[in-house]
Order: sequence, then C-alpha cells, then structure tokens
Amino acid sequence: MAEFKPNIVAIVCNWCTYIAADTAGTARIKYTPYVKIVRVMCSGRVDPQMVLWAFRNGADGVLICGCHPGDCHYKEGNYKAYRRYMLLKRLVKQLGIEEERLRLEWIAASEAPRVKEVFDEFVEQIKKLGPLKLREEVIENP
Amino acid sequence: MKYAYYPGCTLRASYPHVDMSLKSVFRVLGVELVEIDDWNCCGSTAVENISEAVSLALSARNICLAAKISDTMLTPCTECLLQQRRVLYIMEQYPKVREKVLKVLEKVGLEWKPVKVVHPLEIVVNDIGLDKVKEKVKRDLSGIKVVPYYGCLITRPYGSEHPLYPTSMDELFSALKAEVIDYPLKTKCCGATLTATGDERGLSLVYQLLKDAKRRGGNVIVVPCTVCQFNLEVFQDKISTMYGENVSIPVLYFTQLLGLALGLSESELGIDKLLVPFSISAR
Amino acid sequence: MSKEKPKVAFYWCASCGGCEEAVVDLAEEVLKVIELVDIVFWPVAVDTKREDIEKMADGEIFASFINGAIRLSEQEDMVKLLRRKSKFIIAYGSCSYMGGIPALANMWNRETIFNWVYSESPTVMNPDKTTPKTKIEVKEGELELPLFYNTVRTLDQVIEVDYYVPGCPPTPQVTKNALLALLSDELPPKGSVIGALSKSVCEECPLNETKPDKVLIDSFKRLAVTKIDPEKCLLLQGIPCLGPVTRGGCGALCPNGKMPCTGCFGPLDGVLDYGGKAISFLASILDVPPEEDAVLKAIENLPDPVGLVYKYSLARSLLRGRIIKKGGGSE
Amino acid sequence: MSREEVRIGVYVCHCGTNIAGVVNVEEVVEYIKKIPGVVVARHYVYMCSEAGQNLIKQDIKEHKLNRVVVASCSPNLHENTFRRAVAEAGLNPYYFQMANIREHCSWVTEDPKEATEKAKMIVRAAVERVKYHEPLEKKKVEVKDKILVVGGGIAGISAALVCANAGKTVYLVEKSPSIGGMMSRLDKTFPTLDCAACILTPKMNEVASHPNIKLITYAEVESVEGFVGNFKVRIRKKPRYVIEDLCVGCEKCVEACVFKEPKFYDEWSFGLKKRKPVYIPFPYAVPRKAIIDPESCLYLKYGRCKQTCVEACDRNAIDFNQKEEIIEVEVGAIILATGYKFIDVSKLPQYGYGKYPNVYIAPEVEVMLNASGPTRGEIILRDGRKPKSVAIIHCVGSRDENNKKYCSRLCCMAAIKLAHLIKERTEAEVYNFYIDIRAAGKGYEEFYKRVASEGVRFIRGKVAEITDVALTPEEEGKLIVRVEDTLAGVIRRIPVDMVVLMPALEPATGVEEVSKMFGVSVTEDFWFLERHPKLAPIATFADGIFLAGCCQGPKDIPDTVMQAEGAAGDALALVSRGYIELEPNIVSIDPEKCSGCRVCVGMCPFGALKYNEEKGVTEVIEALCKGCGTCAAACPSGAIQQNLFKDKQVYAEIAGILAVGGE
Repeated sequence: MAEFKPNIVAIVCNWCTYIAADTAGTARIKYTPYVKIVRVMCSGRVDPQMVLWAFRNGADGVLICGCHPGDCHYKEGNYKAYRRYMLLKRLVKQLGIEEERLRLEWIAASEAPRVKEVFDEFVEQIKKLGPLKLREEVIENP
Repeated sequence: MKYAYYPGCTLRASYPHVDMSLKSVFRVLGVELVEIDDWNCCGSTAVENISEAVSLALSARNICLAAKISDTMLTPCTECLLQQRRVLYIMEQYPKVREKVLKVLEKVGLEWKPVKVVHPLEIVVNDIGLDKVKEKVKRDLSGIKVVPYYGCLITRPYGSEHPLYPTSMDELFSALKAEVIDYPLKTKCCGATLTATGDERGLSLVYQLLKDAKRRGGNVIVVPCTVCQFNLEVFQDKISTMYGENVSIPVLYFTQLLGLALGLSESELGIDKLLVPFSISAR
Repeated sequence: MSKEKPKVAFYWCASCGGCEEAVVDLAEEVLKVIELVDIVFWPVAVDTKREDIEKMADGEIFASFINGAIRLSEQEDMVKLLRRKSKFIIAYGSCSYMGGIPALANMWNRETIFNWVYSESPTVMNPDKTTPKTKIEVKEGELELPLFYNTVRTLDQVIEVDYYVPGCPPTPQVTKNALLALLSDELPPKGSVIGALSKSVCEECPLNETKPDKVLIDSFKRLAVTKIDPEKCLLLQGIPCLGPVTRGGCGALCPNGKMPCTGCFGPLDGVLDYGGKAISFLASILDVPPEEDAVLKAIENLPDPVGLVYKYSLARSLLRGRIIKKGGGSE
Repeated sequence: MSREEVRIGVYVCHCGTNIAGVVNVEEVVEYIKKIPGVVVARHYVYMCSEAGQNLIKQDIKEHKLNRVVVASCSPNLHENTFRRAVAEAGLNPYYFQMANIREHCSWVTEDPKEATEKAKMIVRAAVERVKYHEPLEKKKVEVKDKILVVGGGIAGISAALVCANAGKTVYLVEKSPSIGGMMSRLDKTFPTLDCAACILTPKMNEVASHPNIKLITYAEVESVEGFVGNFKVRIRKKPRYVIEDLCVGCEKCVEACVFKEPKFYDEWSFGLKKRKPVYIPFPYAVPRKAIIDPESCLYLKYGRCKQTCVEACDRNAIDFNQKEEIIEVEVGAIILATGYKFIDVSKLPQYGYGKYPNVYIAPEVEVMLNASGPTRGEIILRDGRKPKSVAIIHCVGSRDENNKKYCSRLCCMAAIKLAHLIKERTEAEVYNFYIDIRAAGKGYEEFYKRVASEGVRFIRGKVAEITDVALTPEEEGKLIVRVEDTLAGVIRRIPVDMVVLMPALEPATGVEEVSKMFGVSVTEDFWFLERHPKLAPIATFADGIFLAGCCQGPKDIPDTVMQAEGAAGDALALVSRGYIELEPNIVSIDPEKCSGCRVCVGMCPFGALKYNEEKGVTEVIEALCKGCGTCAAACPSGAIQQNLFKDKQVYAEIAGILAVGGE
C-alpha cells in the first residue's frame, strides 16, 4: 500500500502566520509539503463552512492559524475564531471526524520556526489517524 | 512527607555522622525517611569503565526499588545523586542505551519506573520551605560566620540553581540568623579525586578554598556534599604545613549546622565525630 | 376534465405525511387549485396506479410535487419514473428538499439502524433475528421488496429537481405562492426555492425590533428550564433560535408562538451549508473571554449541535452524515 | 454568476533557480494548461522583470485574457507590481491572483517531486479562485500631513528634523525630561572620536527651537486609534511641577532646595552621581528646564517642606499643583524610535557586577568620561584611585546561548573607543577580551588597528569570571580576570584595578505595550519587526508606522541616523501625497438578503456596521471598515460579502488547493 500523503489545508491570518510562513521561506526552513496555505485577512474571517467545505473536498485535516490573543490586527477577530472553533469542533466530532483533524494555532509573525513545528507535528498526527475517507464512507456509499 | 532514602556507601561507611545528622534533622522537621530495601552501589565507580549498561543499571535498580516506597528518592551523596540523575536523563534521551538497561533490569525481574531524585538541601529549601524551618528553630546561629560552599556535583549539570552562583544555603543560614559570607569560590573545584593521590595540584585547590574562607573571616564551612567535606576536612594539617599557613577551619555537612539551630545536640548530629572540632558554644 | 388544464402529480417518499396534510390544509383553496390544474396522480387521495403513469407520454405531466426524502429503492424507482413523465419536478417540503427529520438517520448506517430497530432496542422481541430482506419466498413465488439504503438522500441527490418548496410542512401560503409562481408567465430561474422569502425569518419576526444594536449574549440556555420573556427576542435570552440563519416565508410561526425557530425552511441563497453557518453565527454572538473554560461554559447547553443545526438538513449538508468507520456503532 | 467566459493566463516564475531549482516549472505549466478556463500558461525566468511583465501585457491583448495568475514569490513582495502590469494592459488590476510558490513551496520543501506537486496545487488554487474575481476600485482616503515621532534619542531627533525641515508639523514625544537619549551620555564617538556633545547639542537645540516641531518631553503615548493616514494619538504628559514656559533653567531652585547635598539616584548618569529632588537632568538638557521628582520631594511626598525652591524662583515657575495633562494629536504617519537599554548584568554573577565596586558597565564609564559627568571626564574608581590597569570585556550577554544569542553590534567599536579614551586619560594598561572583533564599518578597521598600535592589548577569549581571590601576592587587592587566551592556547589570570563590561543591548522597557498599542509585530527578542529584512527595513506591517534606530535592532550612531532619516523619507512620502489608496477588501451588505438580524453589528470592533431602522437592514460605513471579514463569517444569511475574500472565491481556492493529483 502506497504511503499516505495527508492532504491538509491551513487557513491563515494575513498578519501573523502568513508572514511567519514567508519568513520561514526566507530562512529556508524545510518542512512538510502536505500543508497548503489559504490566506484570509484575519482568522475572524474563517467561517465554519470553509472547514466543512475543506473536509468535503478531501482534506484529511484543517488548520486555522491566527494571531496570539491580544495581538489581533483587528483587535478581536481571533477571539471570534476561537469561539467558532470550539463549537465547530463539537459538531465535527459528532459527525465522526476525529477532533484532532481540526486544529487552531496562534503563530505570530516572528515565529517562523513555529510554522515548521506546528505543520510537521500536525502532519504526523494526521498520519496516525489515516485518511478521512468521507467520500468512501458516506457520500459514495448511499 | 515520605521519601525513599538512599544512603549510598559514603554515608554508610565513611560518613555515618552525616547520616545521623540527616535522620535527626528530618525527624525534627517531620520528614519520613524509609531506607530502600536491599539497595546497591550507585555505579558511579570503576564499574563504568567495564560496562556502561551495568553501571547505569545499578542506579536504575535502586530507582526501581525506591519507586516501591515513594515517588521521590532522597540521596544525600552528591556522587550518587549525579549518577541517578544521569540515569534518569539517559533513560529518557537515549532509546538505544535505554533498551540495554531495560534488558539488565528484566534479568532481575524489575520494571523501569522513574522517580524524582532529590538532595536533602532541596527538600529543606523547596519541599519544606524556610518559613516552616524557621518555626522549628530553637536557637539562632547569630555570631557564627558561615561560609557556604556548594561544589560542582549538585550544581552542574542537573542542578536546580544557578550553576555558577547557587544561593540556597546562603538563604537557609541567613534565615537561621547566621552571618553568611558571600563566598566567590562557592562552586570552584574541591580537588575531587586528585587529592586521593596526594597530588599537589589537588591540594592547592583545597588550599585556595580554605584560605579564602578564612580570609573572609569565616569560622565554619558548610557543604551539601560529602566529597567536598572529605577534601576540605581531611588535608587541613598537611596543607597548613605545606604552605606554612594555618588553614584549619571546621567543615560541616549543612544538616549538622542546621541541626544545631533546631536544638539538637552535637552528638545527635555527629558533630563530635568531625576531624576539625566545632562547637556552637564557642561562637 | 378539460385537457388544457396542466396535469399535476403528488407523491410521497420518506416523510411523515405532514406534507400531504399541507396540501389538504389549502382547504377551500384546494378547489381553486383543482380549477387550475388536473390532478392525475395522488396516492394518498386519488386512486391511481403506477401503470397509469407509465402509460403517459414523457413530459406529459406539467409538474410533480414530491415530498419526503429517499430512503428506499422503491422511492428512487418511482421518482425516476415521475422525472421522465414530468416537465417540472418540485421538491416539496423539507424532507425532499434537505432530507428533513428522516435524514437524521444518517448519523448511523443501515447496519447500526437494523441492529437497534430489530434487536438492541429494549422494546423489541425478535428471537429469530428477522431483519428486512429484498427478496422473500411466498407460495405464489419470489417477491421483491424495496432495498433500505445506507443513507437518506435528498430528492435532488437522486433525480434532477427544478424547484424547491421549503417547510416542515410548507404552509398553505407558501404552497399557494409556489403554485402561482409555477403557473405564472415568467418562471423563476431553475433550481430556485419558490414560495418563500429571500430573507431570513427575522424579517417577519415581530421580536426582531426588540433587539439592541449589538446582538451579544454570555451563554446559551435550555428552553425547557428557562423562563421566556415573550416580548423579547429569544436569541437575546440565550435561546438558540435559528431565525437569523433560516429562510423566511413561514410568517415566523414559531417565534410568534414564543418558540425558537428550528430551521425547517433551510438556508438562504448565500449559504452553502446550513449547519456550518448556524454554528458560525451562534458562536459569533457569544461575548465571553476567549478561554477554554469560559467558552465551554457558554456552550454547555448545546450538547447536540447536529440535532440543533442539521435538524432538517443533514442530507443536504456538506458532510451528509456521520462518518462511520468500519465496525463503528451507534453512539 | 452570469459572467463573460473567463480566459485565464497563468505565468510560472523561475525566480532564477530559487523556484525552478526545486520545482519542475514545465510540469506545473503542463498541469495547469489542462484546467478549464486557462488559455495560456507559460513559465519565465523572472516574471517581475520588465520582460516578464510585458509577456503578461502582450498575452492580455493577443489572447483577450480577462484573468491573470502569476505563480512566483510572496504577494507581500510583488502583488502590486503585477497588478500594475495587468492594469497597464487595460484590465482591472483585481482580475489578478498571485500564487506563492517560493516562500511557501520551493524554499521550504526538500524533495523536488513533492515541491512540484505542492506548487501545482497552489497554482491550481489561484486559477480556480481568479475565476470568481471581480473588478474593484481602490478607495482614496485623505492623509493628515502631521507626523508623530516616538522617542527623543538621536534617532527620533534626526527623523523629526528631516520631517520638520520638509515643512511638516512633527510631534516629538520623549519619555524622560530631556531629549538626547543614550548619545547624550557619550563623550566621544567612534571611529572619528569627535565630541558627542558637540555634534548632538546643536541638533537638540534645533529641535527645541524649530517652528515645526512640537516637543513633548516627560510624556508617553497612551493610546493610538485610526489607521494609516489618520491616526488619533493620546499623549499623557506627566507633571514636572515646573511651568516650562516660565523656567529659564537658572538652577536657583536647585541650590535653594532643603536638601543641601544631592543624595538621590541620578538617571542620566546611571547613578554615578547623585541629584536633588529638584534638578536639571544634565547641563545641556533640552528643554533645559528644572523638574521635581515626586518620589524624593518632601512636599510632594509628605506635604511638609519649607518650599525654599518656590521662594528662590523669581519667575514663580514652580507649581506643585500641576496635574498630568492629556494631549490629543492627529497624524498621518508615525515613526517609532524607542531605542534600547542594557541588560541587567548583575544576573551574570561570574562578572561580579554589583559585588566588586570596581566592576563597571560601559554606560557608567561613558558618563565618567563625559566632561559634564560626575568626575568631569576623569576615570576615578569608587575608592578614589586612578586605575593602573583596566580590563574591557566584550560580549557580556551577547553571542551567549544562555542570554542573548545575537551580536549587539556596537560593543566592539565602543569597547575599542573606551580603551583608547581610558588609556589616553589614565595611561593605564588596557586589555580587551573579545570573541571576535567586528569592525565592519567605514573607518572602523582602521580605528581598531590604530588603537591596537597605541598599545591597547587584545586578548581573544570569552572571560570565565572576575574574582578577587588572589593566588599570588601581585594579585592581592586586585580584580583577577580568568580567561582562556585562545590564540596563545593558555588559561590566563590577569589582575586589574578596573573592569568594564560591555553589556548586551535589549529593547527599551515597555516595548511589549508599545508593540500592542501600535500594532507592530516584534521578533522573538522583542525588537520591532520590519516589513522586509532587506527591501523594507524601515516600514512595518502596520501601514503608516515606520522604525528608526535601535528599536528595530542594535545599531551604532551612523546606522541609526541613516535609518532615522530614511524613516523620515518614508513618512514624508506618505503624508506629502495627501491621500492614500486603501486595499478594497472591505465588506458590503446585499440589502436584498439582509433581514436586519444585527448579528454582524456586534462583530465589528470599529463600529463600521450600523442598523438602519426604517430600511430594516444593516449598512456598512466604508470609511470605518478595516476589512477583516469577521462580520462576513458571522452573517447568517450570507448577505455580507468581503471584497477579495468573497465566499465563492475562498471556497474555490480551498477546493483548488485540495484537489488531489490531476483531478
């Protein structure tokens, strides 16, 4: 059986994690190729629909990254993100998706090494859980 | 508070009086010491040159036995302490070595179970706390000029204090109203085993320590380490003649002086067994 | 019956029958309907047979109103036939539109449902472990029985649907609007929801005016143990009312009855996944410190998010139901 | 959406070998070609080059492209470049999307195959997304033509003067009672050894007298609101208990103070000298006005004092009832020049600072050498002796795994300068203990050579400890420096009379609050983070806020002044334009869908959403919208959409980036 290459999307804030990821690049910090970044202006823009949509489109895991509490470029967008995340996690779990497949992390613009840390670690976790198989289990199995 | 007690060969053979002071002090401070049943050598000896796995396994065994009594193990001998902490570190950091050690343990039917290894000084300062100690003081140590000397084994590399400038004994004895001397050599080398061969280089190190302690007006050196206590105590006459300068000064294990503050008698604390006599009445 | 009148069919799949009632609830309006159309097929009220439909030419039926979700092979079969024969297929009511209450069964699969219904359930006595079969021997020969699918599907997951009429059940007003929309000269764009509003329930809700500038609350409460102020927006009282996220057109029936909206009309056009959006707005209005304990405290009374936000729309949701890995049983 | 057929052009940049060296660009292009809507897909060595941009412009014309995707570096670098190119070809610049396959792919991925796969997905996402892009207009906002400078050190002073000379009003806020900062403590500056006071004081006075500069000393910024071009700043000015307009700095009050002898810690001299409760910070302080310290003044502390100072002041400048005042200003740009401080070396016991009286830190010695210092420029030990031998220790806390890992940059040259000055004034034997001498700068190496040739000793080795424990008679009564001389390969014990420590630099106190208040990011060492280490070393990620001097990282005076004047340039460029164009990523509400449920209103911390009673819908106040999109995520009916981040666009991007293989 071929090695499982997780398909992961990270929806990240433009002001912290996106910059951190840029800096990680400039510093040539090597990390997993399986996490792909989608940028939003603020983690507060992250709508739970986006996360469900990602799972529906074959994501094995979804990361949401924003500024540390108190550092939000828009004051409190990251707080909104956190509250939605907490309730969404409950929903997702009920729908048979392991909580660990959805994660929220605060990564400041200065924390380039944390990008590697978080991404690599998340990929490892998803590898442990294996593929999500949403289509096989539900959608293509009427 | 209950601790698994590991005396080690030093306190059993060469320093029974430290052992005495320790037990009496902790009795007064309400700390229960349960000696580990059938404990063996800590392995910080020649055995290491023969087999690392065995030398580690020796301490590993003691740790497993300790685990049966408490989750914390008390080791007054800093040589043993270092070895045990080293084992804990290696078992966590080096899976390959860990495997070897586990095999050895398996042979003696033991399952690896790490415990916290602490030094009596850490118990007094951290677990009990100076406030509690103060409550128990029977007579203060005012008038005694204490030179706290820590050496290297409890400070490096696994120490809980500043590796170059520990202060726990300074704080302890200030709390007991002694006059504590800021001793810049507090973590310098005591000569360790260099002295065993009577080597001049070893003795010169001891000489510097004693000399500076006296120069700063100290009238007693307190140590948390029996190796230091040995080196600082045993060679005083020899050094005095060697350098034509009287460097004699009593060297107490810290519990011995602490014991006096707690109102224990000099014999209960084995102070009468010291090579360089010390008496609180002569303050 | 004059031939010019457009032919209309009603059919009933996995549903409670409420939608059939809804048609009847048109009361004397029904007569008006009959003046306008010729009902050619309506198992619940008119004695017609499958053959009658089969005999018809393709597209002969002007519109088929199909309620209920797709649970059985027979239902799939029947709607495919109606699709062939009809010009327009109208998914009538929340079940055919979004899966409705029956779709909550998607939290389990066939295996776990059968286990429960035919053996585990405490009220069941089934010593010889009989479970539904698709074939059965009787003396007349072998009979074929409908297959119970693994999941419940919406009508448009089985056949092409032209319009949707929401509601559990659709109110007489909505039904009437829908009919008129269909019979009007310019038809609404294909795939649109007809008969209801393009704005949320709040639009029609008398309590909407009681809101302050900012709609923020400190926690959600359980309806059963909360004293409701009938003059105040339920949301503001911590009751998870889904009015804001639900399509209006019902006349805010539930809020008018001092009960929270549970979302039977489904999402508005701009919304992709009803439940996801509901989660988003419910969590958004929580004004609590962003610490784990605080947030958990605030949502402790929402123990069953799926039951709350997918009550009528699980089959239409992005995830369709619960992922049950091999050997996974019911919760 | 009914729209004309989309015709997409995709351009994959090699960025020399930065991308093409890892990612197989041909393969990416081949893959992208297959995606519906893609009309042309090319790869080119440098898309940002003139030629690269022309490629896009031609294709737009020839192939009637109406969408463009460039896969290259981070949008933070070149998004605007390409938007401009697209616009120049007559297309709306927002029909463009950038795919970051350098910072987020080629530079961070080991395996070329994986990198290529990832690149495909990143570009695919951009292609899927751009299909849903819509034409947008940038919003123009008027810019206040005033500038705020925070910090009155040489950085703040230089920046303020440039801005003021350009005719703009500048508010210069300084925390302490006088401007001048660290430089005001120096006697001479390296490598030219010209007198610090002689070059600094004229600038300080110019600041004080400049018609365009509003100098606000003994004050701190309390809050910052608004955004680029329109900052509202509240400044809290602490009471000085002396009316600045009346005080002429005659010091009569100081003489008259009931404390006959100065006995309080003097901030300017790092406590080397003492001051009275009423004092003038230092002889050439600006403003040269007295100040009364409420902590030591008897009247202010206990309400009981003869108030001899009040009598002494013939101008009645002393006012014990002075209250702190809040000054509100509106500015278009902000320059942060909050500077640095030295680490607390007493935390490094091996150096014996605070234990041995003759161990000094460099700033103390600078003050000592200063002609207006406590010793009038003489080097005199605390015990009154003149040192015959002095050890200067480099890298105290710098380049140190247990402290600051970074190089503090100015210490090497400062140490060499101190060595020279000390030798000059005491004829003492001077030793420098260093790890490496870092003399990168105009005339620096020459200066190092010169001082070395003057007989100052340089010993390469990190000092292990300073001790007073003598082993030999000649060590008696001295401080002994224990060090490994790594050139000679021996352990040395060098007895000296005086030790000078060169402490590491760290950001000034309160930097965390400042960074939060101004919304400026910081590095892990809390230096302010510049927008780009090379191409935007002055700007920050907070538009309209610029950095000058050591708040961004350790710097010597030349570099500080350079950056300060650069910052002034950036600030002037911004405010002189008179307006700025805001990214159009604000939200809009579809009144056809909005039911006025008001869930969104509570989402906006900027009050940009307002419920319209009679229309029964909520409306956006565009000027206030900062474009975070939090309300869009919350809007239960999907009536709120954020430009550039519409639901459809984000969904398309997510679906695109997840699409496995050639699906």
